[in-house]
Amino acid sequence: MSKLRTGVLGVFAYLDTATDAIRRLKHAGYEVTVYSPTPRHELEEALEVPESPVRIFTLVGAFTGTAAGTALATWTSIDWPLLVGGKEVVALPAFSVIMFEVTILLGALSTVAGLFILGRLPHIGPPEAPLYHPSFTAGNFGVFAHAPRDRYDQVQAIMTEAGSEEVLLDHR
Amino acid sequence: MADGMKRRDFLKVVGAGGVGVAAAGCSTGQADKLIPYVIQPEEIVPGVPTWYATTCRECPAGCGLMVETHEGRATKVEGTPDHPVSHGHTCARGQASVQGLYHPDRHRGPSVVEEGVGVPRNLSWSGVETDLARRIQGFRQAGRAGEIVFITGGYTGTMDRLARDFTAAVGARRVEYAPLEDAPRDLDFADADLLISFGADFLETWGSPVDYAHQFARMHAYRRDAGGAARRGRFVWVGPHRPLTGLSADLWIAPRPGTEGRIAALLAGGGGDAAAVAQATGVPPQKLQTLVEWYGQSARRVALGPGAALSGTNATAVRQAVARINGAGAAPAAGGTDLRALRQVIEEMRAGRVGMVFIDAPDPAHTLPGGMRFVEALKRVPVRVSFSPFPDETSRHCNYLLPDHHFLEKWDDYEPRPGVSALVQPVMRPVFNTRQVGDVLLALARQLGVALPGAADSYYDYLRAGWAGRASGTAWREAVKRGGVWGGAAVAAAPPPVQGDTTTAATTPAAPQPPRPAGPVAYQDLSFAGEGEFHLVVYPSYRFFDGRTANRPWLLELPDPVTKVPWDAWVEIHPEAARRLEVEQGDELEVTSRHGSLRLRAYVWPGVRPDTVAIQMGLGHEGFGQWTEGRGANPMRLLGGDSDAATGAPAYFGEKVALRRTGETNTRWTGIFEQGVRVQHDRRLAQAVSLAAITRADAAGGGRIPGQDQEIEQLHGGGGFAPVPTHTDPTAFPAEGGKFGEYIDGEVRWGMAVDLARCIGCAACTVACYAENNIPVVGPSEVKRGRDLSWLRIERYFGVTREEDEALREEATDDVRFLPMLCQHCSNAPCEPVCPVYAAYHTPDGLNAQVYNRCVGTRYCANNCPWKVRVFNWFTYKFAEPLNWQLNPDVTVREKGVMEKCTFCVQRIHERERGAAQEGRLLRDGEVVPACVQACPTEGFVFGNFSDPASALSRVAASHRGYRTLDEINAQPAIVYLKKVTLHEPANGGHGERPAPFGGDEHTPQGGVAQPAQQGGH
Amino acid sequence: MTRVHTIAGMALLALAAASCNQYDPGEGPDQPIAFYHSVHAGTNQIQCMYCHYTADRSVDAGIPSVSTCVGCHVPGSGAPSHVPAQAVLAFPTAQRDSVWHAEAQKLVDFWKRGEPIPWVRIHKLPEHAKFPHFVHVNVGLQCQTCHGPVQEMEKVNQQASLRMGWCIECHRGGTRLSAQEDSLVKQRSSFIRRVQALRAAGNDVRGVTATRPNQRASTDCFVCHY
Amino acid sequence: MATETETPTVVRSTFHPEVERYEEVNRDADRLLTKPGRGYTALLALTVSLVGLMVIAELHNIVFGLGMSGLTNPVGWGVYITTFVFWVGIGHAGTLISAILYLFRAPWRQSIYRFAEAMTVFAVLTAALFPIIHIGRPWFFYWLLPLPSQRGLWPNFRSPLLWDVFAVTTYLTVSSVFFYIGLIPDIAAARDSATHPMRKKVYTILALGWKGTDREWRHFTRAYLYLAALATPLVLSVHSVVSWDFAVSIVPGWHTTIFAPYFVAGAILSGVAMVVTIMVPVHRIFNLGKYFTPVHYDRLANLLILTSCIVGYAYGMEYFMAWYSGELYERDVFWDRVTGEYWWAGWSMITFNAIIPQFLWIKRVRRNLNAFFLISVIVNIGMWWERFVIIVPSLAHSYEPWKFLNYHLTWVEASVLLGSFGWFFMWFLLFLRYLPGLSIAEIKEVLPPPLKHPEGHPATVEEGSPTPVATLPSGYTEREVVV
Repeated sequence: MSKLRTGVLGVFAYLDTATDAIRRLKHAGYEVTVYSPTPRHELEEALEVPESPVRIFTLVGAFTGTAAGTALATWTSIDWPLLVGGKEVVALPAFSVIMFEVTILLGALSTVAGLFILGRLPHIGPPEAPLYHPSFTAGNFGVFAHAPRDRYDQVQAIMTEAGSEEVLLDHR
Repeated sequence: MADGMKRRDFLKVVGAGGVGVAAAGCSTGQADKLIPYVIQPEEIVPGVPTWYATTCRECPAGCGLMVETHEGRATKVEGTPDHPVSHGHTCARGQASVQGLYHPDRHRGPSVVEEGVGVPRNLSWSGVETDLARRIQGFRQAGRAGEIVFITGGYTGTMDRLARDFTAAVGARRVEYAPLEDAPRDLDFADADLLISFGADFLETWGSPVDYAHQFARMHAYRRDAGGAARRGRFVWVGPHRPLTGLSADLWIAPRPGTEGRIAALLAGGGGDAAAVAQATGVPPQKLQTLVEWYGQSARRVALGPGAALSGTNATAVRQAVARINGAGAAPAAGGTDLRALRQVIEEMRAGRVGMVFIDAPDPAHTLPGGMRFVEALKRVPVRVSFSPFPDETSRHCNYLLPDHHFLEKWDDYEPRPGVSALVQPVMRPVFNTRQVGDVLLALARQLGVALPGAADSYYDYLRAGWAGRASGTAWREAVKRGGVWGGAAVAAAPPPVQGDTTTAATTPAAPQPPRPAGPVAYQDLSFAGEGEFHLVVYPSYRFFDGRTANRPWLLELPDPVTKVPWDAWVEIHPEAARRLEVEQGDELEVTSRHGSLRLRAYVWPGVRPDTVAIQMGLGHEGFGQWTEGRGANPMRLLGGDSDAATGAPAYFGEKVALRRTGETNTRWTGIFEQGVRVQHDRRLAQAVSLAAITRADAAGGGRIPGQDQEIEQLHGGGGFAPVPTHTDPTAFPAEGGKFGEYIDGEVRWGMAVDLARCIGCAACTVACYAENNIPVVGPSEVKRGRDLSWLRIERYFGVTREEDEALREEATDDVRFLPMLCQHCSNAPCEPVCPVYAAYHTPDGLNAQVYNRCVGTRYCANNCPWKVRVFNWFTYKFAEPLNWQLNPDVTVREKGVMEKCTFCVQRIHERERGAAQEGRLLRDGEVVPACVQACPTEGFVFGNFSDPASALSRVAASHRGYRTLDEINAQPAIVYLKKVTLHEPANGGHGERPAPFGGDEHTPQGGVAQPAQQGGH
Repeated sequence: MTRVHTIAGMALLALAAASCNQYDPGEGPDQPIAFYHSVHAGTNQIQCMYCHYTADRSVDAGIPSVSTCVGCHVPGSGAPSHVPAQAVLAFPTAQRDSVWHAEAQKLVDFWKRGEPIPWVRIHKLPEHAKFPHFVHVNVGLQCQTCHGPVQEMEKVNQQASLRMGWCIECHRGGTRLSAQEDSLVKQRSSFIRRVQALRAAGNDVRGVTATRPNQRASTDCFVCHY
Repeated sequence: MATETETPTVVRSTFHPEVERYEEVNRDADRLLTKPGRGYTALLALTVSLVGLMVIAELHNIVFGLGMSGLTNPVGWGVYITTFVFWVGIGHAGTLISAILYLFRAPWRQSIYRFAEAMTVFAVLTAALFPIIHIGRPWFFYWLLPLPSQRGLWPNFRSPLLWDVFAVTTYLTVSSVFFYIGLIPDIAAARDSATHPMRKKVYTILALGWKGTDREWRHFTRAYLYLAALATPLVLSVHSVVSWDFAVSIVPGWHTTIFAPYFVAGAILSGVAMVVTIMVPVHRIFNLGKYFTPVHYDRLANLLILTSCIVGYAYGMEYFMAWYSGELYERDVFWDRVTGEYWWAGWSMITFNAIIPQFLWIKRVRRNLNAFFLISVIVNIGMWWERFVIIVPSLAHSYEPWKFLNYHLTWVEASVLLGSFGWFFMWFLLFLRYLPGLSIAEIKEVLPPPLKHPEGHPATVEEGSPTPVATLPSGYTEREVVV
């Protein structure tokens, strides 16, 4: 389900006030989007987010890599068999290096893919939350409550109560 | 390989276009054209080589040659099979003769240098001939025909007749100058038990080197006769220093210079007072004792000599003594060059009493002793005609340059020895606008209107007429096919051998040992002149002879077989003397005699007496072309031109010289560069075994190809370390886990056996390899960087184990091991798996392949090759036009950035395989002959198929002498070496500290065998 | 940065794929004489080997010498008494103005001048690839299999790519040959014969049969590159 | 130790006590990106000209052939491969600090890892040049890649060189990715503070629209963790593979089982040394004392001492085995290393790498930036010589005595060597100027969060478990911080 595209943004100078606001808002049944200059567990706890599924991408990618590496080395060796140094044509000890490297390569690339897909990067089209403030990459925390216009007053009240420095309303 | 591509088409152009196009110097602009013949010569099939028989004239030996020609261009020479002189083999000089043919320095055509002008003016041949004829006529009308002198080389047969008749008819005088050509070429010592050489370097230049090397191998190499008994003749070298031939000797007797004859006299006199002789000659008594013992034990003994190095003013005396040993009573007939006659002519020239001189002799200005001051005399002669094909010291001072054909371009005949009339036939059209001397003389005679017996329009007709008695019609055609007539009827028909061809009465094998004339031999020592403290030995060069072949790039790049110094000359000096003079290897020395002085770098080694220095002839040219300019110095400058009192033969021995250190020392870029090392650093590369030990081992029977029945542990698949069943001999191929695609059982497994007991280190194989495989010459500075591209090198180790200093002890020269080192074509080749692009891999028939066009040049294979036989193309090397005409069209020319190495001459393998396939049969054993195997005069190589147990290779390799180099690293080489066989217990034969391949027999002490190795020096 | 890499990788792959694409024979070059193979090999049914006389004996197929040409075009040119200077075109006296007549006249002029004809080269392998014609001819392959229907060509062009892949394809038995060629090759190919011989001798030759069951000739690198 | 007890209101980080607020980090990071001085331009010009020199030299190699180098038979590898191994080694420290220390949650990594990681990427970028430079026919380099072609030919996967190709390309890719991912939030920060329109545009694109939302952070942190987890074995494998280029061969002096760990330790030694070599000037010029604290230098010193000891042990073990095995060829080679033509290189390698770093045990030395800098430079030189000594004398003195022949470098090789440094520092200087050198977001992780009520959270009491407000950066236990 997609979040409401309207709402109220509260700018917080302190972590504890921000977490406080989050709790209150969730308690009041609002969905929130939180901006923070650095990842904080307090926020995650307040938001009660589940574990990120990026690891699935990593796992799948890595195993694909192993398979691909093995297949490449083995098939090419058999396709045109050439004897070198009296070694086996399918020389697994030698191929293990290739397998390993391709494992890491695909594992890493698919992890990044996972990040981009799940994290909605790069951001194209309408933002998740319509309001943003540059200070969020510096020192401030932002809490955006997704709310219909008629509930702005209540939300604003919660924000101020929680100790927001500044509250911005989304009027468009 | 862009160059390559161009070249092949270029060959097509030249080939198909006929040499007419070629001589014009075809530009690569025509590369994309196909130029057909105008008229198709029936004997030529484009793409298929045509072979012509001819006779080598690089030295007086006169070996029979088969010349391979591609589309009308000679590319390679090989020995004519069953030829009485070459036995199907060649020497390094012979192999390099094609480079003489295509030498870029050759005169392009006849030219005349006008007085005062200096620059030669090119003329037409008719023009030059008319001019000359006019001048000759002038002299004759003035009644001064006697002032015309014709200096000829060692003419024999037809040329000799023509020269004689011509000079007679014109009224001119003829002088013969043929240095180093008076040695006997018909000796037979193949079955001798004892061979004693008095400075006769018969493996290099003396007499008939290829024939003698062939005989020497049969006489000296370890072999088992019909009865299975081990046989091996002994060889004693007498002389003040050890050239290549001397290094093959089992015993080195180095008498005080000048007293060598006493040794001969002692033996000839049947022992005599050995003690006194030892006293007089300064030879350690026990050495002399050994010699006398051996002499007594030997049923058939042959003495050779004296060689040029020992020819002093008393040469005849020595020769007489030698003849006595051989059982000939009377003094042998004198002959060859009579320096006295020549000296007289030179005096007349100097006195201005010679008006005209024709010179067709080996560069007198360079090869005549400096004391004779030939050049300044020559300058006094108004008309100086040179026939030399090359610009050289002599032609430099001549004003008429009438370049002769190279012998591969001309018709001629030659008498290498009595009973052999060899034919020289042109194998291709002349490369340049040259004309052979015979034709010039005939033309002159025509123009002068003098009648010559049997005169003809061309020298060819003249020759044919002369041969009418011997061979005509089909017989002639047969003779041309064979390259001459010999044996049987031919001998009867052959004219008597020309004077000067045989100086020593040869003993034939059949003849029983004649009774030795009793009584001591009269002999007087040679007295040395000059006030230096060192006796000077000037000896002919294996590579350059007297200097006549010194401009061949292959021979210059080939390191000297003894000193391993390429591209340079040196003066050999004993370590003791060097220590005294505080000279180190490569320091510059000034050598001064009564007649001149020169500067050379010191080569410090124990193969020369402490009171003697040795200098090789051949280098120190002025005006012998781009590659010899300013290389080394010419030792002839130090000689005075004395001659043998009895025969007038040139005396090269008898001068004393003083040495002075100039202060120039050896650096990486100046001075001489000695390739390789002198000792094996404990590596077991060149191994030896004592005669007694190997005799016992062979008597015990058995024998197997090295590596069989050995189990080795190796990481096997994923399964960890497991004992791998016998993949350890060359026959076990392909290995387990490799049987994919074309790698199937029972395939051919190419391999080679190399008999160190036969290798004399002459490096004919190396030059043959250059010729066959288009190996470029990299030049002196690159060689010093170690970048020579030789696929096959001869390593020369003094038989001592570790420290380089040990090679400075005299006994080190008693056990010298020559080791031909080439790609070992290992089953488990270390070079292959490391190549990222499969440029190095193993073929189903067991070759270690290098695919040039796949190579990207990581050089990992070369790093990983324990034998270091892979060479890298650091640049794209140029073949100076027209030397590139010699390139073998069957072999790719490599470009920069590509690795290359020995291929076992795969192009020959494929050629034969295709031939066999066309006939619907398999290859016969011995059908494929790589270039090195073909060239080897001692037949030390055996090439063949290991997977056929009946093949000659399998049989030879299964010898008790068989071993493989660096076997401990389990690379499974396909080259099996057979140990050198020494009389004494080898100083480090099987390298005691390691187990010998067959139970270490060879280390059991020997009784009753003399052990020169243990005996001190002087 | 990842993008750069993936893009570069794709580009390389595309490049490689491009190298596998079809070969376009294109137009053949103009020759010094407009020699019509269609007339000689086609209409007049002259065997290829009459002119390319060494194709079954040599690595090179051979280019006919001028004497071969005039042998037909100039009467008596073979006779020893013949003087090239007086060479005249043999036939036909009719249609002196026809184009090919003029071309044939060029030939006679070459003959008179005693010059070779500088034919433009069409089929050319790099020097590091050795191709023995005679082996392929004697094994039963038709010239047309590689050179195309020359007997129908007025201007010859290079029909086959002569790329390594093209050679390998046929050696591995991938290329379709005419039934007759195929049977001949099966009997004559030294490779097939050798494998059969070895199998007969009781050797393990499964390597070949398993990897390329209908392989015709060796694909060992060293057979062509040395 | 729990600092909040003394001063509950002003909370300070154990690692960056002088940094009080989040915004400070942004300001300092932006300071690096501001207009550079003359010195910078001069340095950049110098590096670029060195690159030019390299190009000229390499053209000689391509046009005339590798003969322009001093290489020969038997010494087929020389300065080029030496420098290749050297740069690959340099790269390792970056990944060690950014990935391995991340997994170990070593909080002192935050402020330096960006420099280290940039160093990694550029070092590998430099190293990647050399396989191409050193081969005889560089224009065919693509034959080493497994690309389909009409020939139907593939590379030989049994060749260590091919392992190398895979290892290095993988390493380059992964470390670049890792580098960029870590940069995204900081580029966003730079974007938000950028004033120059051009910069703003570029950063906007590079930041991929990063806003620091909870969703982004949530996936980002995990992805970063897994990348680190993948990069860790990779970094250890890469230099092992490089070492196998030698160990898998049979050349005496190369064919050794200890090579993999030995090379990895050497790589980290040289890499950490290079980090210090770079840190100290940056520290001085931009005066980053707040971020590069003595703690950091101590930790780096520890790493240097440790790896230097490992390397020293490896040296000793090599010689011991050469003697103890009684293997003739092995003995000769190692004897040649310390007595042969390159004896001085052999000895300098032992001194510079195994002995000199031991001075870092002394506090006064490692706390003295100049001394530390000097030592790090010496170690770098020593490590270059180590690779040279391993490669050249072994080849010059292997099985075949006839081919005992040494190698002498030429101006072409020297130029390429210099050029490689130019190339590396050129990239690094550009990085300093255009990308955030301090990892803004991650430094904040080790800073105390801004709190209104440090002592507690009245509002959340009834919400069940109250969040303990710590001075400690989230994710770290107390013990770790105090270390």
